[in-house]
Amino acid sequence: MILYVISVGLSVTMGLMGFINLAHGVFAMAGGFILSTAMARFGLPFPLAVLVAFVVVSAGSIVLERLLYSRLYAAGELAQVLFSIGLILISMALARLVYGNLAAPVFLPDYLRGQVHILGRDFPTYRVFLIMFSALLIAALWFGVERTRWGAMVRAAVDNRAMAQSVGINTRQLFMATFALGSGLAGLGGALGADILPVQWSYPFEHLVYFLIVVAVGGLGSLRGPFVAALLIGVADTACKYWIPEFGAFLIYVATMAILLWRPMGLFGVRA
Amino acid sequence: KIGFITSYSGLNGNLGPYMERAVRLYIKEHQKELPPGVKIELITRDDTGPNPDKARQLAQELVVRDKVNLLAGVVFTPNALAIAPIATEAKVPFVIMNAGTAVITTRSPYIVRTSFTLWQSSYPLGEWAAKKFKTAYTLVSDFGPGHDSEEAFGKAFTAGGGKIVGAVRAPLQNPDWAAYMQRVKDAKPDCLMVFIPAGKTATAVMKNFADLGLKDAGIKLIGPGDITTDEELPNMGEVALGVITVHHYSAAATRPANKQFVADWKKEFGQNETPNFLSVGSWDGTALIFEMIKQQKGKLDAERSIEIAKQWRFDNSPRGPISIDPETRDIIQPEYLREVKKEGGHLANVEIETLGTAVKDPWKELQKKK
Amino acid sequence: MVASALETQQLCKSFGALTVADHIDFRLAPGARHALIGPNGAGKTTFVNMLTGAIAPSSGRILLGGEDITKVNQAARVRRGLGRTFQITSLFRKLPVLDNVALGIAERDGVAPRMWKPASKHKEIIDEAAHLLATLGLSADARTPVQDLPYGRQRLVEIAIALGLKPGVLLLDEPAAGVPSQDSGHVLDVLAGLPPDIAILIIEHDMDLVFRFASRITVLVQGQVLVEGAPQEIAADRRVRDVYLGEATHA
Amino acid sequence: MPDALRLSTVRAGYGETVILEDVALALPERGSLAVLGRNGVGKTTLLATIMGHTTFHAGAVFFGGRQVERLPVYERVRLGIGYVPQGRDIFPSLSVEENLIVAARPGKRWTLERVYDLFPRLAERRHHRGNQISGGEQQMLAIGRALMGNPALLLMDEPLEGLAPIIVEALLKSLERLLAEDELAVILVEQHAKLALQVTREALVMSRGRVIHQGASRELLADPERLAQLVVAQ
Amino acid sequence: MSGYTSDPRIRPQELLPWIIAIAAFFLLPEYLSLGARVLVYILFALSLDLILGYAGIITLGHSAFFGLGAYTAGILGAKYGVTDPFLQLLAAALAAALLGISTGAVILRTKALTLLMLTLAITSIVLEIANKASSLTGGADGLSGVQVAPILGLFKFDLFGRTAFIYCLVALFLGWLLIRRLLYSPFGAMLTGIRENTARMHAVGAPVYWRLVLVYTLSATMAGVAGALLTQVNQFVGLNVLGLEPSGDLLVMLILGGVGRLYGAFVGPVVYLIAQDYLAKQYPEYWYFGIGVLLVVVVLFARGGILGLVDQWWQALSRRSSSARASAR
Ligand SMILES: Nc1ncnc2c1ncn2[C@@H]1O[C@H](COP(=O)(O)OP(=O)(O)OP(=O)(O)O)[C@@H](O)[C@H]1O
Ligand SMILES: Nc1ncnc2c1ncn2[C@@H]1O[C@H](COP(=O)(O)OP(=O)(O)OP(=O)(O)O)[C@@H](O)[C@H]1O
Ligand SMILES: [Mg+2]
Ligand SMILES: [Mg+2]
Repeated sequence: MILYVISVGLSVTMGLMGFINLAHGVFAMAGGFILSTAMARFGLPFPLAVLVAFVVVSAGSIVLERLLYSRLYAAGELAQVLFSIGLILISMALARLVYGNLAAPVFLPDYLRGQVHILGRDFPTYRVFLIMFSALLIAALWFGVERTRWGAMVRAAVDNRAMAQSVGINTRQLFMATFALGSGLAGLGGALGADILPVQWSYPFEHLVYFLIVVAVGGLGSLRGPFVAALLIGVADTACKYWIPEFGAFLIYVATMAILLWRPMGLFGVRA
Repeated sequence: KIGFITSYSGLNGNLGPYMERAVRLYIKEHQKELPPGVKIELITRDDTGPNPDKARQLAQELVVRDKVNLLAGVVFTPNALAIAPIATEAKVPFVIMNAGTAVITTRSPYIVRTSFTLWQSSYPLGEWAAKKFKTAYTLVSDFGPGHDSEEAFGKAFTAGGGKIVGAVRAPLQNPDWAAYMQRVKDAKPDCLMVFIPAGKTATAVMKNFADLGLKDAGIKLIGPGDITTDEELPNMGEVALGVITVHHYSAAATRPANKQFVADWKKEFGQNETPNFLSVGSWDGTALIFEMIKQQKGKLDAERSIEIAKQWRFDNSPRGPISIDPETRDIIQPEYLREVKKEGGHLANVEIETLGTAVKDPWKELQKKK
Repeated sequence: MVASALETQQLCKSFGALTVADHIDFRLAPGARHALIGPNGAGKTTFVNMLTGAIAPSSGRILLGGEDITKVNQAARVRRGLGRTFQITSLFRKLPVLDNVALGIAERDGVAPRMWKPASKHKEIIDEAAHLLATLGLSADARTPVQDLPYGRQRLVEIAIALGLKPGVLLLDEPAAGVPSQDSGHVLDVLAGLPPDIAILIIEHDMDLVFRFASRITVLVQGQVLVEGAPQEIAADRRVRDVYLGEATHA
Repeated sequence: MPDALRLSTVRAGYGETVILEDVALALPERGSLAVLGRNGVGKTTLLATIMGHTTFHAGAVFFGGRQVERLPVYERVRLGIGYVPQGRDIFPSLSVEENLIVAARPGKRWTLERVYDLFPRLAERRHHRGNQISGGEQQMLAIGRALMGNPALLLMDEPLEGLAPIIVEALLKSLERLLAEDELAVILVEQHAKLALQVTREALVMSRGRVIHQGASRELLADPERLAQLVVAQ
Repeated sequence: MSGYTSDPRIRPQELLPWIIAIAAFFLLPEYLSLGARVLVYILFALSLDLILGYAGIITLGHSAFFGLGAYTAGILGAKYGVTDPFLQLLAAALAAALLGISTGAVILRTKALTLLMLTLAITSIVLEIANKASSLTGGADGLSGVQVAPILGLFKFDLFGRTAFIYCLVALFLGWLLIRRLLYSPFGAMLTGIRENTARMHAVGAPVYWRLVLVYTLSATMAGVAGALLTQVNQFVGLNVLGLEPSGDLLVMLILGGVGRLYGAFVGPVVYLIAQDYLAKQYPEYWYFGIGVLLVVVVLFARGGILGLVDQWWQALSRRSSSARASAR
């Protein structure tokens, strides 16, 4: 269920900017590792470490954007796919070199452990916290992107880059900032999720499918979409695993197919 | 010349190095015991995960081009199965150092296994659990070894008078365990038997187990040793305390042979590194290979080598005395009951009881009876 | 002979609350030279899109040669002889001009699904395409990729594709847009030279062209037919002047 | 009076391909220039070069006294150039109103209200997405969008295409008024030579990437034969 | 390439791959088993190029057909005693075609990311079925003991992979002939039309959707044959023939070689698989770093894949030589 925090970042880069960034998990992984390092090596408290993960990942992504990504905005989707797969492979090798084979250990502070009692059932505190946190995040982002001029400018730049410049938009700077935001969110998600989805060098590949599903089902170009999709898939998945565990593995794919056939643009998609 | 095939890349690429390191360590320490003039050349190959066609291609090349005298290694069952015909056709002994599905050794007369079968740990676990608990729930990954483990445990547990109140198979790639845990919690068994492939998924399971309050509800988490591999314990933290597993190897075992092994390992690869059951399988496998070489004075003949293997006993294994079953070419080894405890500030699988000193593969035993 | 080449009965379309086609009854006579004019956003393109099947009407019927084609899909309508050009040029940009036309001809002839004989050996298709290009003065560009042509010539390719389909009814959405006024005469000549049994419906804001070409004009305003009549009547109509032509009539 | 825009011996094109050869022109402040010529002679390329969308090979472009040919596109816009591209290039996923808002630059003359006044149709369609309006409405939006930047120089590439005669009339009228009242210079590329000549002071005819004639619009308007000769010349 | 203005005759350089393959057979006898693998992947990549490069259908689910073909051949050989290699191929082709037509008919109305996810979902579901139906497929342990009779009763699959190599080479050659023919035909031109401008294709009366289903099915059939070949060469089938990974690998190989060029499907797998094989032998734990760098470099410096780069060089070269000629005059 953590998937949506991570996927929100993806819906910024992929949905909003239209870059097929399969390497999104790389940024999430980086977030996780940074969190782990910050806590274990430098003894930072959890909230601060999460913040550090966000900041460092965005900063790092700016470098990557300038050096590599920015050359590929205009390239076709196939080139983007190939490029981001290449990036995944490189980052996996590097992560393995630096962090070794094992998952990075992450321990939550005590106030986030345990269960809370809601409506006569026990829910793990941390999950409840995550859901609330991401709902807030989405609300803030949604306001930022769909309700402000900034959001419209990003969408304009994606629709038609040359024309966006012709109305005075500095697309280069805009894309850089947006990309940094998207990646930073991925890093944030990776850090927050590290307890549930352990961060290891193979991370970017393992969860790729889930990210894609969430974004596709949610719909490109929409921020609410991935949130709702992640929640929906998360709940449906959990429910089905609970009631009919025999079909656990099929469910997510069958559900994806059903939703996409019903609404080919995704739940809230504006762009195909 | 040994052709060594294992998995270095892909989702389970972390497993290969545990095996290769053990082999290299053994060779390094025992090099001098070899007959004069004999040198071991280890040719390592990456099969990239459960990827039988790649494994087969590699084995073929090792045999045809590199002309290896022995094949060894292999994490995954399908890869071992795909290589088996090549071992047969090319008459090359094939020492399996991990892949644990019971049937493998029946697929080629040239296969010897020095690792384990899942039945070997899950069956005794079932027998033991039947004495302690009335009801059990099983949760396994939905693939071959998982099915083996579920079946072995179930057979032994019910034979011992226990009752399986529920069984569930989770997809191999499953990021979230909350739903399963809730299901288990609602079924209120005395214990939960879990088998999932070694690695970080196990950590996720542990955390979910604790987060959903199963531990507090008095459900005991048990399983074959894969769920609390020694290298993962630090990541699990407190939540793993008290988990009971049955396995043939624990890095925390106090046998002198093991202490030596672990110490050498740490010296060679760093203080934070611990060997695990893959390492031990490979270590002992290499010991077997050395035995073959020594007895034949460096000139390996396939049939002879297999004969030697069938007679092989090794009392000084880090896991205790082991031998090869001459009938099945499979390993006979002790199985231990372990509990996760804190030792010197670190979590460890502490052996609390030896369930059997020479456990044969129960599956093959059952097959024979039929 | 059937009474009308193309006909709509009570055709309606709305996008949400916005009604863009409001019970349109329209008849295109066989061999007609008919123009559809109206203010921006009156619903002309939408109307043509419904005729061709690119969008589905909310209600009403469309008849082609007397047969109801309301539910027939776009491609099948083309095969029944309904051709069109696009208001915004829609071509195979990277392909040579000849291929652009040949693809259409091959579809018409049913050659397109053939998988064995090389396309370039289908001489009948290529010859026909080349001939068509010659009549439009595009011969020299036959092997040039469309995207390298200036916009005006692209418009001609657009028309060439439509003609290659040998339609019985041809719908032209602003065919002369972007063509300089000096050259729009050429487009007009081409259209005038078409076989008289093809019924043509043209949408155009260039009144010179409309009044020279059309023998009948329909004025559409806010999804409704305001008037229909001969060019002189339309030019003289007060209401048409008010909503569309303005004072400086170019007729 | 300084020139609003001056080009001297400009060579530009797309990549290696050179389209414009030695183009020079000067446009005074509040001046207006019609650019005529057949299809493919480089009219669009000329405007695109002033905006900075082409590959610049040689020469210089001055705008309001500043040399701008090396500036990025958006900087030129911020200096006060507005652009109505051929083919409209509306942002399809933005609403009509958003299309206008993203282009807004500070300045007193043009606001949402004034654009809506000029094209009441756009106000009615303000919540439609860019790809949900008719061709003519898109054209109006493209013009409105350029005005929202409060430009000192407006480049218009066939802005009348697809507009109903009555709208054309209104637009030309307000253009004349703009030129008269506002501090605005205009370059107008148009296929309908007559209309273009009526509203502009100067005219320029291009052929194969070169300027082959430059003079007062009135003269050409008065001499249709010469006009036809120039424009057809290729 | 393809279309009404192109020359369908086989040019001399098009024979190059075959010359290289035959040379490899004699010069590199120790690498034939890798060679056979490469050939199988080329055939698989060709089938993908047909739909991706020519019809513009992007898919991450092509392994569904490959895998189905592989399992069909495998199950027939292991469980039903159908050991004739040609029969196995035929059955695999049929099964894949059937799956192609039935899934294609459902999903081909969608495009882009949606289509991508649908195809991915399909192969994942097929993978899950193969995993669950372990009595038939062997589940995660794989299907071993696949019997394949000698080809034409004469050529047995040997340990050195000679038979396998020639067998795959012949299959690939036939597949190539077929696809090449198809691409140069009006049908191929029509596919290009759909890729370039689908709306336009509708407007000239083409039943686009059915045409896509048709070409998808053809491609699926070919992928099925490739899968069956892999089974026959290995006499084993594992779950790794299904799911995201083989599809993704294939896509990478094809893009690496160059999409929509026919020969990109040759170059890509050769470069990718050989690079992988070589690097993995040198650096088993980190070889994918090298592959990653390769991909990034190709994207940055060779749009259109390796063949795209070759094209650019070729053009630059011929431009220079022609200008040299011009100045000499
Ligand atoms: N997809 C859509 N969703 C909502 N409204 C639409 C859509 N398409 C068109 N409209 C509206 O329908 C009206 C009619 O559009 P149409 O394109 O048919 O006009 P038109 O008569 O062709 O105008 P023009 O002469 O400017 O091309 C317009 O006001 C437009 O805003
Ligand atoms: N992006 C491009 N790349 C390469 N060449 C181009 C490009 N755009 C236009 N051209 C070429 O540049 C030349 C001039 O084109 P341009 O669009 O400037 O002409 P134009 O005078 O505006 O014509 P029109 O009246 O059709 O709009 C043409 O020959 C055209 O083929
Ligand atoms: Mg219109
Ligand atoms: Mg132009």
